[in-house]
Amino acid sequence: MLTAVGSLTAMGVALGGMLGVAARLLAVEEDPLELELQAMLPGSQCGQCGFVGCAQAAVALAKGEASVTLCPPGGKAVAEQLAKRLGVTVDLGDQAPRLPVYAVIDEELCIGCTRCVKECSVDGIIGASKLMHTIVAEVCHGCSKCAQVCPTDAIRMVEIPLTLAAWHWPKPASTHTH
Amino acid sequence: MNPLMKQGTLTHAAILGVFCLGFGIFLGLTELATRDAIAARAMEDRQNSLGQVIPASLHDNNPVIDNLTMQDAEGQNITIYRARKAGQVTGVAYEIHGSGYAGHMKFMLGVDAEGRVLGVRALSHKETPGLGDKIEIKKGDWILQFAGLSLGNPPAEKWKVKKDGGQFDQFTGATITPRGTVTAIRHGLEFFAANQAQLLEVH
Amino acid sequence: MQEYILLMVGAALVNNVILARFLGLCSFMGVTTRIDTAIGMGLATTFVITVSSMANWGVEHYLLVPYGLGYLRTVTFILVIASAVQFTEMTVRKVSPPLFQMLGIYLPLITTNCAVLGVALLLVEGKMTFIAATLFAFASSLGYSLVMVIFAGLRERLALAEVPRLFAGPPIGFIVASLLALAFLGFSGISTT
Amino acid sequence: MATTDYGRIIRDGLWDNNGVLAMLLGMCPTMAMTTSATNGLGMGLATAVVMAASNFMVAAFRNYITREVRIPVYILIVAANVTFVDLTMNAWMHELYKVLGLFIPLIVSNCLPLARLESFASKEPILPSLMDGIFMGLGFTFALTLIGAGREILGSGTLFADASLLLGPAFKFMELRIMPADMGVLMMILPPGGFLVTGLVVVGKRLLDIRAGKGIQMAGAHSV
Amino acid sequence: MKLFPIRGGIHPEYRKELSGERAIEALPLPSRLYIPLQQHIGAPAEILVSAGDLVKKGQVIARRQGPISAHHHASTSGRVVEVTEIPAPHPSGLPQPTIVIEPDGKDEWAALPEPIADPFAVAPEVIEERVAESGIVGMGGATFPAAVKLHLGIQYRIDTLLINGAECEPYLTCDDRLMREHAEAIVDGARIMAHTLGAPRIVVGIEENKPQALAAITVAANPFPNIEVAALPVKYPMGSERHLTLAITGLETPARKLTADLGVVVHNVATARAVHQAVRLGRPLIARVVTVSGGAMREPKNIEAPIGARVSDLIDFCGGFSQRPERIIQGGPMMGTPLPNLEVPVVKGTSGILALTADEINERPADPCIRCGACVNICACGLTPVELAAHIRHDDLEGAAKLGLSDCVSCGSCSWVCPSHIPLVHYFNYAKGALNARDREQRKTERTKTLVEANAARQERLAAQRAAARKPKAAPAANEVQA
Amino acid sequence: MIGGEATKSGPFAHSTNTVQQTMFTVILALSPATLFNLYLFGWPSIFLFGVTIGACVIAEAICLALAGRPVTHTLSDGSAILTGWLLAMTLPPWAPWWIGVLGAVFAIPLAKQAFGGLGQNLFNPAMVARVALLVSFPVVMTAWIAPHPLFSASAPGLADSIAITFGGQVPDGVTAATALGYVKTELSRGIPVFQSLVEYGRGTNLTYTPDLMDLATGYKPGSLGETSAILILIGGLFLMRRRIITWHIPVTVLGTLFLMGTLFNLLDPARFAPGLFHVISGATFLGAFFIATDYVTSPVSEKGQLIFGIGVGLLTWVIRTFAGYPEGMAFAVLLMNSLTPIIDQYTRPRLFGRTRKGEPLPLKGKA
Ligand SMILES: Cc1cc2nc3c(=O)[nH]c(=O)nc-3n(C[C@H](O)[C@H](O)[C@H](O)COP(=O)(O)O)c2cc1C
Ligand SMILES: Cc1cc2nc3c(=O)[nH]c(=O)nc-3n(C[C@H](O)[C@H](O)[C@H](O)COP(=O)(O)O)c2cc1C
Ligand SMILES: Cc1cc2nc3c(=O)[nH]c(=O)nc-3n(C[C@H](O)[C@H](O)[C@H](O)COP(=O)(O)O)c2cc1C
Ligand SMILES: Cc1cc2nc3c(=O)[nH]c(=O)nc-3n(C[C@H](O)[C@H](O)[C@H](O)CO)c2cc1C
Ligand code: SF4
Ligand code: SF4
Ligand code: SF4
Ligand code: SF4
Ligand code: FES
Repeated sequence: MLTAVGSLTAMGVALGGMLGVAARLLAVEEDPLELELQAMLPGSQCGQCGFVGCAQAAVALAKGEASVTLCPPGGKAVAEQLAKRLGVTVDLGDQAPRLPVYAVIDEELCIGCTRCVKECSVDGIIGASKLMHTIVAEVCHGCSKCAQVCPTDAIRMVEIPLTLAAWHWPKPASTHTH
Repeated sequence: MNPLMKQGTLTHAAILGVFCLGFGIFLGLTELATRDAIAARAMEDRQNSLGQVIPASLHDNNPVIDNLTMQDAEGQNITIYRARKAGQVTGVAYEIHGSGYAGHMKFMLGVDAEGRVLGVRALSHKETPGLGDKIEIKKGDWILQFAGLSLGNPPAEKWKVKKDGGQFDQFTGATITPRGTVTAIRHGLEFFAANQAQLLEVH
Repeated sequence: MQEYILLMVGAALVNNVILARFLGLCSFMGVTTRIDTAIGMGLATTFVITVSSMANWGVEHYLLVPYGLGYLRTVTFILVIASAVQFTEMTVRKVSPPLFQMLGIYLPLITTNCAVLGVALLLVEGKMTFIAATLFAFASSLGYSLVMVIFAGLRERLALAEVPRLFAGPPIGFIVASLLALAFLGFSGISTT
Repeated sequence: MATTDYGRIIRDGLWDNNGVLAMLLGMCPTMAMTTSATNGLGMGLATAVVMAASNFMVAAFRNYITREVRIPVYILIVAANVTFVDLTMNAWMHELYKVLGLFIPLIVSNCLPLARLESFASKEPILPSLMDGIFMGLGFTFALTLIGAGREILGSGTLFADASLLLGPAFKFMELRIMPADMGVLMMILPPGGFLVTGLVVVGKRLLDIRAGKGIQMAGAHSV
Repeated sequence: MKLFPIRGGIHPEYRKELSGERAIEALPLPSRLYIPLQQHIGAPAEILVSAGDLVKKGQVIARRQGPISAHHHASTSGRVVEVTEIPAPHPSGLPQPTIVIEPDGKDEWAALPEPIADPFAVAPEVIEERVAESGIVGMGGATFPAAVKLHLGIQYRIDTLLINGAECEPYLTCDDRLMREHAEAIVDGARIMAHTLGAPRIVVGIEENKPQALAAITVAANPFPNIEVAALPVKYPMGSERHLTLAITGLETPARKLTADLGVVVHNVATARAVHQAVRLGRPLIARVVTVSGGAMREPKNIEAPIGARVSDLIDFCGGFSQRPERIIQGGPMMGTPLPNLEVPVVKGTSGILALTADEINERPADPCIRCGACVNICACGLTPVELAAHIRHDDLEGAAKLGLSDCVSCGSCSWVCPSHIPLVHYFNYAKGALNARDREQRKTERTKTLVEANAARQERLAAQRAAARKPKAAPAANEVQA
Repeated sequence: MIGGEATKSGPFAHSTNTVQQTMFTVILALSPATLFNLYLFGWPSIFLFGVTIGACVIAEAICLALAGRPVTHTLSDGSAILTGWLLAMTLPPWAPWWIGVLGAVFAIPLAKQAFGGLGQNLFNPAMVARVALLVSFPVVMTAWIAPHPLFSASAPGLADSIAITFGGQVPDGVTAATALGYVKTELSRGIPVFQSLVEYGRGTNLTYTPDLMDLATGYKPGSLGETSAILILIGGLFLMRRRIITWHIPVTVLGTLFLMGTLFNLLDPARFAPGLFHVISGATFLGAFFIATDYVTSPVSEKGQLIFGIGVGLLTWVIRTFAGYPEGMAFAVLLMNSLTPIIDQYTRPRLFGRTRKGEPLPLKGKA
């Protein structure tokens, strides 16, 4: 009985000590996951995901509180990247593909208020105060923030047309029916 | 080194140590409480298995305690349990081994002073359920046919399964297990024959 | 020599830890979605099983048996295993960071892998010598790794098959394991003594 | 959890989040001890006792256990409880003890108790933890008995054979013979049958869940 | 000549006899010509004419833009009716800017550049320039601007020019006819190209099933000791650039490298003839030989058609359909693409127009893959199509990419051989396209990110400046605190 | 399609191969051996053969219907018939009807349809069924009988045959050991292999004795698929000619088995049977030509098939020689099936222009 208690206690102390040492030696720094995730997001801080910006979105993602499909500007590419990093699977097939859009300013309606210019995080809107503004279609990433602030609703979001270069074959229908 | 670290280490060691101490005591007490019961169970197990191969009428001692250790033909230690009545050794029991289809088989063999089988029981085996496990008393009375037989009865060339020209039935579709069993019993009896004097010797 | 070979074949194939003895099944069902992972888990487990079985052999023969502490076997063995795992983790991290990268994540899983404790208990039951015990432990864990890797290969292909929804995931995994165990029954009857 | 939903704990343990059928934990005893319904029942009950006691203890001590040593302490607690069960069964339920043999000690590394300690008992108060231990344990027992029954019926044609050894002579009535002797599909009590019947039972659970409109949960891609 | 084996390959039903014995006929001038701005790999050409302009035959109407692009010329004289968007000869049927010319029937040549009297005496750059001015693109299928490829002689040491007369696609006989009827022009074009590339050796590779072409080229090449003719075993896809190079030189082109890295440049026979015409006659590429064939075609023919003629014009010239075609495709049956309609024009890369019957296509609903391994054994690129398709079906495009999706030349052999009729190549085409789209999206995201950063940096700078402007005195104080 | 966007990419030419044609060619190749054996074992074997195939087809139909997939189209691919056919060829010819039915249950729902049907299964369905039956009913599954050719004096009548197949009443004295089984049991009691081989040939201790001529023609006890090696071989060569199978698997299976047998037989003829004996007995030929070659469960690349064949040969020899079962072909096939995905992964062909590791080839000596 005494040997039993003694030897067990001794082992416990030894093991506890070892673990204590181990815990110290092997302490891991803060999880760099958030930073990594943040790097994957577009960084336009547009807020479409429902978070204040990309950093918060990354925090939520890291905690598993947000879906990898949260970021509309990032689209499928970002969702897949996130999914891969987080080791989750997403069925992007079911997700209705959000057609890429860009913003167009109706020249008739624009009063040159420059509010949209300040909204645009990619400097995609050109034009001086009081003059008509235009949007560089190649640069616009379709966040639609400018459209939201435009006082005359001069900004429309337009689908990017499909070109020969962008077209590709659709996925063949599955041979299995279940 | 960092004092914090030392403290942490000690804390952890202490926590685990305390738990070990606590559970050590807990288990020690449990063991104390169950020790006798477990020993009694172990004794019962032994007696049970011996009881099946040595009829109670043959002895007035406790064969489990009345044992001696000998070496068999291969030099392995075997424990011999002896049944005595009025001081005379009336029978002995010991473990015998055989190899079956799926490996090692262990039996307890009881032999009376004349070298006749008192009884055989399988103690452990890995034979296939439904096939080879018919050597168990629970699954059939095949094993009972050995009672009363001895080395000369049947004659040595009949101490085989029928398939090998002997007198013992094999099970349908499973010859290996009975063959191993028959061989093991025969070897057991040969051991008795070789060591009869020593086995029956009264101290 | 021959008896050692038979012992090892028996431990690895005939009485395979996973398919015949039913040990380590949680990791078998859990960490076999990819071959690399299964290889990692196999390596880590092989190491831990071998080392901790050696240690436990010592504990059994120099502590438990001499002092009649058989009833503490479970407790001491599992403590030894936990420390072996921790120890492995520390040494591997120190000695070979790349290896740690590969094995590190599996180590915590191994403490609760029945195969480790199971093999140690089998050793005690079998009353083996130190060498036999070490070989047995090593061969058992090789058998474990082999089946892990095979199963992972099968599951990688399964992931590309059109398994009906009702069976997808664990059920088909069990069925595959069942058929694998069926195939391994072919080794039964190989005499290992 | 402000108010504890005991109904939830019970439902989770017995069915929804069943340790074997949904979480795929504790697979080793599930396979090894289900050659008959009686064995499954016995193993399940032994595990349930250990789980209840361990959950209770961990919940009671949870504030004194630091993160670093929690796994060893949990294991120690489980191991101690297992040894307790082992000794008492050996002493007072000897027949069953002989059947369950090697697998009593292995409750220690059965992933299920440890998983519940990690994910439930280390966070919740004593009473819910105890309940969780009991009902997870009973759910485990249920699953093992079910699988055992399936294997036993198919494999040897009986049901609850030797139940009286486990539960006492009063339960002799449970011992049924479903098919004539020698009609069993031997494979079912061999290792392949263990995996097969478990797989089919999981499919059965899915079918019931679908019928109840719950849909398939794809659980069990990982352990612990 | 010693040849080297290539892995895999198939032997489809060739059906070259349908049009093989029909000499090349010129297409009567159609009522309208539709000349798209993009008939080649690279940037679309820049338009030089507008509606109402009168153009002459051979006049440049669209100019190349950027390093990889090609001129386009008026195929006949007439008036530009409009510049509009019409469906491209492309499976998507997407509209594409196209110049529509109404021929005036006079077929009057514009002022052509002077023929180069002795091309072997001029600098390679001169030839390159002429080829570029003539709008020549590779006519073997890839439509890569030929001048760019001729420029390779500057960067690499080229020792062999391979002239690709394999024509391994079933049905097609345009190269065969060209070689039979214009062997000398081809040999001359090849010599000019070899000179331009600085290649001492020329090998013309022709599959053995074209004995007359082999004979014709052998005769034409006879005077030139540096030209060899290789009779290639009949095996699809022998005509693929890399496989041809392997078969003839024994050199295997490393992935992501060009055959030029091995000192080999491959050109099609029609390209050689076009070069001959441009150099010796000053004529730009305004017409090409098209095989019009297929079981549903009443009268299969080899037609020399002006670029811009509509497919329906060619079909009418062949007497229309003899039965309802299951599909009309452009190119050969193995690598060709379905046409969106019959009003699309013939372009520089159109080698064939095939009207195929259901029996010829022999397409069936896909069955599950039985893992027969046929696709693996016949893939000339060493791919495992069965695995690739499985990954793609499960949306694991990266997995497919890892298995070498990008190395697939879309030869179609695997789909052809598959007993389960799984549309393997369709899976690969889809996956390649989807991966490209993903890359484009990724690049856009990257660019957006840099722009956002630039914007943020500017905002910060502005804010700092404003702050500095507002309280110039606070600034030193802040500095002090920091110090 | 003329007009509008095209929905299907090329190629627009396809070979005439179909799954259906493949399967029925295999069936054709099996027919000579099957007919001979049905003649050899008479009505009971014909009944069992019919029951087994029928059960497989019905099982497949039920599974397809439950899965909501086209029943007639998929059934017509012939794979279920082939599975049933091959299973029937590996059963003891006079086994009771329920063996065939239960076999179908193992083969089709369990080993095939649970995985998603044709092409998706990881293990050979017929072999899964055979092994499951063997393990579950070792007695029934090892009850071989001596040949009782149709219309011969010893052949059971129709009524007796019905009693045999549907009543399970096999008359006494008709069973006979197969050569493999005989050698194995004799060895287990210490009779050297060469001696038992001679005894088997002479018929000592046996109710039925095939002479050498019988062994060659297949007039001997065994399953439908194992007696006549010659007819199986002819079928196999026919399949090779029709390019349904290639030489890789059959040759390596036979070769490895022969080599192992010969080698060890030279070392110790008392313990190990000769190579030729291994090759001509048991299911060697059926396994090598028809079972190990099953596309679905063997590697796709030729190199993989070589490894697979060597593995099957080796494991068959190991199991026959050391393990409890006299015949190891079925187990060997299943074991190698389990390795197929891994073999496939490591035997992919080298990509054109790349090294084995997938890196682009280095440019040699050119600038
Ligand atoms: C799954 C399986 C289990 C077996 N188990 C046993 C067994 O427990 N005992 C045995 O003697 N033979 C066993 N056998 C061996 C065979 O039944 C073997 O053919 C038989 O023993 C040979 O003897 P026979 O002459 O009676 O057929 C087993 C075979 C199989 C397939
Ligand atoms: C400088 C240079 C770069 C080229 N780059 C490519 C390329 O990136 N992709 C490509 O398909 N062809 C490229 N080519 C053209 C190839 O050499 C070849 O003509 C073309 O791939 C068509 O071959 P195919 O029809 O066999 O695919 C390039 C040619 C030159 C001269
Ligand atoms: C599968 C395949 C088959 C091809 N077959 C031919 C062919 O038969 N004849 C040919 O000229 N080009 C063929 N090509 C195109 C050649 O690879 C290469 O692009 C062409 O010969 C280069 O010549 P060009 O630039 O003059 O067109 C084939 C390409 C591929 C991918
Ligand atoms: C050459 C060849 C051999 C085959 N062998 C088998 C076999 O051994 N067992 C079987 O169940 N099916 C066999 N099949 C049929 C088919 O592949 C089988 O039903 C699939 O395994 C079911 O997915 C074979 C088919 C072919 C073409
Ligand atoms: S939607 Fe995307 S880009 Fe916009 S803030 Fe959220 S994460 Fe950033
Ligand atoms: S939508 Fe407007 S604000 Fe957003 S990127 Fe485009 S132009 Fe800028
Ligand atoms: S050819 Fe078709 S059926 Fe055969 S392996 Fe390839 S994809 Fe599968
Ligand atoms: S299409 Fe691609 S994968 Fe198919 S055979 Fe040709 S190169 Fe190979
Ligand atoms: S119970 Fe989980 S590994 Fe054994």
